[in-house]
Amino acid sequence: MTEETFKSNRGVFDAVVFANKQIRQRFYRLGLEFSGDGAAAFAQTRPGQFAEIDLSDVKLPPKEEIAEDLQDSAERKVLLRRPFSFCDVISQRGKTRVEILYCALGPATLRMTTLSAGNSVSVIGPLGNGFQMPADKKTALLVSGGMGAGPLIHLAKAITTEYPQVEVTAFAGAKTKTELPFEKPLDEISRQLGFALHEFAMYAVESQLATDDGSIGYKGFVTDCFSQWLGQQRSLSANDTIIYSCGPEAMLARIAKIAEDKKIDCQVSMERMMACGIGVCQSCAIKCRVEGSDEMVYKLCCKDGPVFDSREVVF
Amino acid sequence: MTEETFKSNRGVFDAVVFANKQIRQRFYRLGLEFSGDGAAAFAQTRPGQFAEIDLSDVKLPPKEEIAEDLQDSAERKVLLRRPFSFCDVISQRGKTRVEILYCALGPATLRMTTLSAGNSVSVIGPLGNGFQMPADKKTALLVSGGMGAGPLIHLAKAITTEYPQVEVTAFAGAKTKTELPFEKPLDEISRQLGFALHEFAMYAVESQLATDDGSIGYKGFVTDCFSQWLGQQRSLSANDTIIYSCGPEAMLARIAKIAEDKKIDCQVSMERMMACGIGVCQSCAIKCRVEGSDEMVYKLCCKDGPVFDSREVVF
Amino acid sequence: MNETMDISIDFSRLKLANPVFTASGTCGYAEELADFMDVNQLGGFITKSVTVKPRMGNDTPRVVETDSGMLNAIGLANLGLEAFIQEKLPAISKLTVPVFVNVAGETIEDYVAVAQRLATEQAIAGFELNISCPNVAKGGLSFGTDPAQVTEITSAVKQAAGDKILMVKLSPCVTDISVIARAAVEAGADVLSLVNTFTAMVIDIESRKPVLANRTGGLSGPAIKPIAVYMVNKVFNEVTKERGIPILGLGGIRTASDAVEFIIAGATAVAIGTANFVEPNCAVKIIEGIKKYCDGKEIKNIRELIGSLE
Amino acid sequence: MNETMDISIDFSRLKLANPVFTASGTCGYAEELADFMDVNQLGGFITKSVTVKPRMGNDTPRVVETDSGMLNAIGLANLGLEAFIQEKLPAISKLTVPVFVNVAGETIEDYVAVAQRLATEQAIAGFELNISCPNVAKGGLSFGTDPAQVTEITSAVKQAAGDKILMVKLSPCVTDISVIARAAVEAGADVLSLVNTFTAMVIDIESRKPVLANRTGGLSGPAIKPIAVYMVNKVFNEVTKERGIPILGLGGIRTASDAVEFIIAGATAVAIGTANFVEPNCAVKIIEGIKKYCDGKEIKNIRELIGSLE
Ligand SMILES: Cc1cc2nc3c(=O)[nH]c(=O)nc-3n(C[C@H](O)[C@H](O)[C@H](O)COP(=O)(O)OP(=O)(O)OC[C@H]3O[C@@H](n4cnc5c(N)ncnc54)[C@H](O)[C@@H]3O)c2cc1C
Ligand SMILES: Cc1cc2nc3c(=O)[nH]c(=O)nc-3n(C[C@H](O)[C@H](O)[C@H](O)COP(=O)(O)OP(=O)(O)OC[C@H]3O[C@@H](n4cnc5c(N)ncnc54)[C@H](O)[C@@H]3O)c2cc1C
Ligand SMILES: Cc1cc2nc3c(=O)[nH]c(=O)nc-3n(C[C@H](O)[C@H](O)[C@H](O)COP(=O)(O)O)c2cc1C
Ligand SMILES: Cc1cc2nc3c(=O)[nH]c(=O)nc-3n(C[C@H](O)[C@H](O)[C@H](O)COP(=O)(O)O)c2cc1C
Ligand code: FES
Ligand code: FES
Repeated sequence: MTEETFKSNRGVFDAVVFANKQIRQRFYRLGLEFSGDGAAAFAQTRPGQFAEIDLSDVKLPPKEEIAEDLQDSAERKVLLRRPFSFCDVISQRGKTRVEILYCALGPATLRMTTLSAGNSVSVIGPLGNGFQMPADKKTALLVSGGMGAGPLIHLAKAITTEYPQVEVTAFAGAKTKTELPFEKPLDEISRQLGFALHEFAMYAVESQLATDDGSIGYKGFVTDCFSQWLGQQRSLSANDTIIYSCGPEAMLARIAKIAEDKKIDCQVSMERMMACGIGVCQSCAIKCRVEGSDEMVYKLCCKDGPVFDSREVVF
Repeated sequence: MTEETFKSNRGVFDAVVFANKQIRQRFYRLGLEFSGDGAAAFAQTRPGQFAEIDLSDVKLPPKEEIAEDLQDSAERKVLLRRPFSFCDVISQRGKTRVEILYCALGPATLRMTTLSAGNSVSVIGPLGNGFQMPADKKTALLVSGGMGAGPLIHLAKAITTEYPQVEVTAFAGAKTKTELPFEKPLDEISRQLGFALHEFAMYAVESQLATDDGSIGYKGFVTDCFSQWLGQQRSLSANDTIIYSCGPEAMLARIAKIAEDKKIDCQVSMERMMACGIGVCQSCAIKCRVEGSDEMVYKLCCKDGPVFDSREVVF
Repeated sequence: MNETMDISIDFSRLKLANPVFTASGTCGYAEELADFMDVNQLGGFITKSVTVKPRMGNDTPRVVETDSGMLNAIGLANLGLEAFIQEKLPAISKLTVPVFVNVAGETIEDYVAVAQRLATEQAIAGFELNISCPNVAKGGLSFGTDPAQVTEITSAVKQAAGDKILMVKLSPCVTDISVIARAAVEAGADVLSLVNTFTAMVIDIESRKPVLANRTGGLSGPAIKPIAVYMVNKVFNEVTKERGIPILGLGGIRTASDAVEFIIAGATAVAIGTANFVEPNCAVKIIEGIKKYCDGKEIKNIRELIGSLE
Repeated sequence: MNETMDISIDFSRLKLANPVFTASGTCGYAEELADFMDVNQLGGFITKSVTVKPRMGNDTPRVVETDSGMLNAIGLANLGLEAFIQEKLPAISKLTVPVFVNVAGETIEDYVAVAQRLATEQAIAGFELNISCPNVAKGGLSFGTDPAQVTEITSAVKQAAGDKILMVKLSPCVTDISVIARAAVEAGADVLSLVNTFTAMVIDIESRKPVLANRTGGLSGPAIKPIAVYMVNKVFNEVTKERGIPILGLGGIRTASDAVEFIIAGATAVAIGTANFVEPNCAVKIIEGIKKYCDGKEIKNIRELIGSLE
């Protein structure tokens, strides 16, 4: 059901780091540039697609810079590639630049933080299927939890560029203020105007924030914030609306429920531990309903997803 | 029989890289600086002693810079520390700087080449027993093969400084010109004066070169060059002379034989695969004769050596 | 380098262009790899395990990374024999590389059913029996750990397999792998492949639960390579050398040097598993690297290398 | 953190200050480590294997690095029982930490002789039987792979060991480690330690010879950790839990998290082997880390953690 992507273009490419910026305590934004075939392949990247990056030979940060709770797991050498989706993709003059919002939480992502401009990494992609674009919709609602914001920022850009008639609103949640993966300081005025996040405001997309502890924005789960907001939208037609969501599975399940109750189309971007990312290992199974039957099948997050119709997924 | 060293000073210390220079195709010279307790411990380092360096989290050079014959072995992640001896040790104002001459030939030494000024590495040392100094000798002859030159450069400095009455001559050999681990270009004039190598000339020590293929210096094994030179020294008294040697085991065996034939004292610095470097694992056994008996025992290269009396070692 | 160097091998009744396979479960049914490598460049191809009935496989997480390795507990997820024939075989029959179907099951009858049904399929060169599966009929202990069961299952499948080549894939989780290898060979195995994965566990110390939904999984990857090399050498010396039975060696191979190590230990061919996930084109690189090695060592025929350990 | 946190454990008839040992063969006879760590901070100390007669050990190379592991084939090099008593025991008797002597041999009589001779030594808390040694009297197969031999050797040493604690160290190179574990426990083992190393081989593809002079060696280090955790959990569930027999878990432990993983799997204590070579003070750091973990999880008594795998 998700958009058909240009699979024949995918491959293993080297990318050159052009930026790697710490934006919050554990959050970073990595920029990779592709040339040649890689540039052509990644120029086609749709929001929600991902890439598998080899970080095995990237060095660790010095021990004293590694958070105490990550010191032990940092000792593990990295063997497998790691999947990351994009928060931005720009193609110009034969080069394609992609940006990844990431969180340092284990051996591979800790290594990622030491990449610096000019370093080269091996990337497989673009992989999987992205979000289906809201061609026949009037409203797109983007709900993210934690790192899930990345692909939704990319999506916000794509929708506002390609479907300017669609009204987009974004919701972003996290446990607490410091775990929001956004770069720009949030100024009070913009927030009152409904533009809490610079990353979305760039595309003239209104956004709201929620933190479990209320350290900023709505106090509570982003799903509650979203649900409350939804309840207030008298003029919203379920048929003309679509929800896009990315974040922890418990949150996606909640969003799926809200969408089902309101009969709104909903796409969720799922995560699984992945060994290959290309559909050969079967490690990334997602239990799905077979339409019109009680049967269940496993689909592959890397190949059939990572974006699924929320009705399909058995949470 | 080897010099007693200040064991109680040894420990695990962090050192900061102050230089890492490529001096030939595969040869590099690494400079490490210790402060505090590390500086005190390493200030005591005697020529021939060594340290165990943790290179497991140092990054590999980019693939395209790795020699083809090392690409496969470069894939192995490094677990154990690696032993290295020093070519120079300087202690000043509470800091101790040590220099290591090394050859990139496997996963750890390839990683070593990417260290740059300011990087920190963990070092255990100083370990083992160094060369016994030629207190009662008039002539010291230093014979090295390949990377064996490192500790003999350190020894040349120590002897010329501490025992200025001892005449020192050095011999260095390698397969071919490019495998000589020396930095400075060899000028014809110095060579004719007997100072083939800047590293020894610095200490006013004469030196001769040998290459198996004759690409520079004597054509043939350094042991043959040395043996021929020895034959020409009519005035040399065996009793007043000592040979120091470091290099491949086959070469050390040959030197030991020459020393035995000529009844000259001889010390050899041995190498073994080491897991611990501190005498707990027994991996670095060296088969030795028990003086005055037919019995053999294994001594430990890391603890009883790496420097041994050549008569002791069963090659 | 001599670009035309011949590294073809005799592999039971087959002649293979080179000694490099991709391992079962790490290369799908070939089509998935098409964007990344030309499968026809391989010496041989082995499918994901096929069972009589479709299997959904285990819950997730099904994999977890470990030091220089990974655990998997996929649970033999596959579309089942009939769907395999309908959906996968047509594409497979277009391949020029010899294809082996990896067969799994819970009873001997399961294995026999798959082999029998596929024995007449032109597209298939042979079978690889995955005997690391638990024998449900006999209390769930793996077929592959009991020589009597290995004999039984091998002879039964041999009969069913017609003229297809029968490869039996050994589990390393046994006291003496030669005993199992001998049982397989004496019951009619044409080829032995070893090793499968080691049963292992990773615990999440935060939740105090196993990371894998299946609790345990099979350890693969470079971590196990030295054990696999030892086992290949042991089976070669004690079982296959004198009988002229080829070994397909695998376990942690990632480079041409690794592959050469297995061949020197006694493997006639090798298979690449976990490394495919990191470098999908890895097998092709390894084929090139083996050629270079032979060239550099002036080895005219790769047969000189097989089991040449001094 | 609660600096006074108590992580002491009951270890058979002993009470240990904490659950961290150093593993046999990786920490000498304690004195070698003195420059790097305070051995008395350990929960327990295990010596290098002691045999009746001195053993020179194997030729070199005796070790080689592998992916996240290493092989060793030291060949039980040790100074022999008498010299051990003369030269090492005096220093050992000054330690406050309980010391276990690892015992090895080629015949059952060898083991008994060492245990008998040391059974009256005050300085020693107990023995660890290394039953991965080949039984020369029975054709060289390892004692530890045959339950009947495990029973025999364990009961024989148990008799000789007087009131010393008898720990039996299991080899992982078996089809079902619970069978061996049960044999040891039923024959009188007070504690089981697992795992020892995996037989393995590394080949030098230049010379086409095994790297180790002994050809094969034992694989240790992080590479084997997930297999060891699985085996500890299996033995705990199937053998020791109901009998209240403690397990000393080891194999690839390098961090406090690794140690906690073994404890959750069912180990009462853990031992650090290969990691000592990289970080000689590693065990002490791990003790601190375990305290921190317990503190963070509000675990009042480390016993709550033992075998707490859900
Ligand atoms: C399609 C997809 C897109 C993703 N996009 C992003 C992104 O844009 N930014 C970002 O920061 N992260 C993203 N992730 C998650 C990212 O892959 C993991 O954070 C990363 O693999 C962690 O590796 P590590 O070695 O640092 O930590 P590990 O120690 O390997 O893992 C730390 C935690 O991450 C989980 N994890 C590990 N590997 C995976 C995996 N392959 N898939 C899912 N979870 C995993 C583990 O369960 C564990 O809890 C994405 C994952 C998927 C599947
Ligand atoms: C006391 C001592 C002092 C040394 N001093 C120096 C020095 O000053 N400069 C220098 O370049 N090298 C020195 N070495 C050798 C150095 O330790 C090895 O080159 C290094 O360990 C290779 O590691 P690697 O991972 O790069 O290669 P590996 O792939 O590990 O080994 C490459 C080759 O080096 C040999 N080797 C590996 N580890 C050891 C070891 N621990 N001991 C001996 N040989 C080994 C292997 O047999 C192999 O042939 C010394 C060794 C010893 C024992
Ligand atoms: C994800 C995954 C799935 C696997 N599935 C199968 C399978 O279906 N049947 C089988 O016989 N072996 C299977 N294996 C085992 C491999 O074929 C191979 O024996 C093992 O992984 C060791 O090789 P390696 O270390 O190169 O991966 C699987 C391995 C992995 C990693
Ligand atoms: C160099 C070395 C020597 C060893 N010697 C012995 C020994 O003498 N007796 C013994 O029972 N185990 C011996 N072992 C095995 C260890 O005690 C331990 O069981 C094994 O290494 C697994 O733990 P690790 O992965 O933490 O090293 C030795 C291990 C190594 C690495
Ligand atoms: S990650 Fe391998 S099939 Fe999806
Ligand atoms: S290297 Fe461990 S004893 Fe010498």
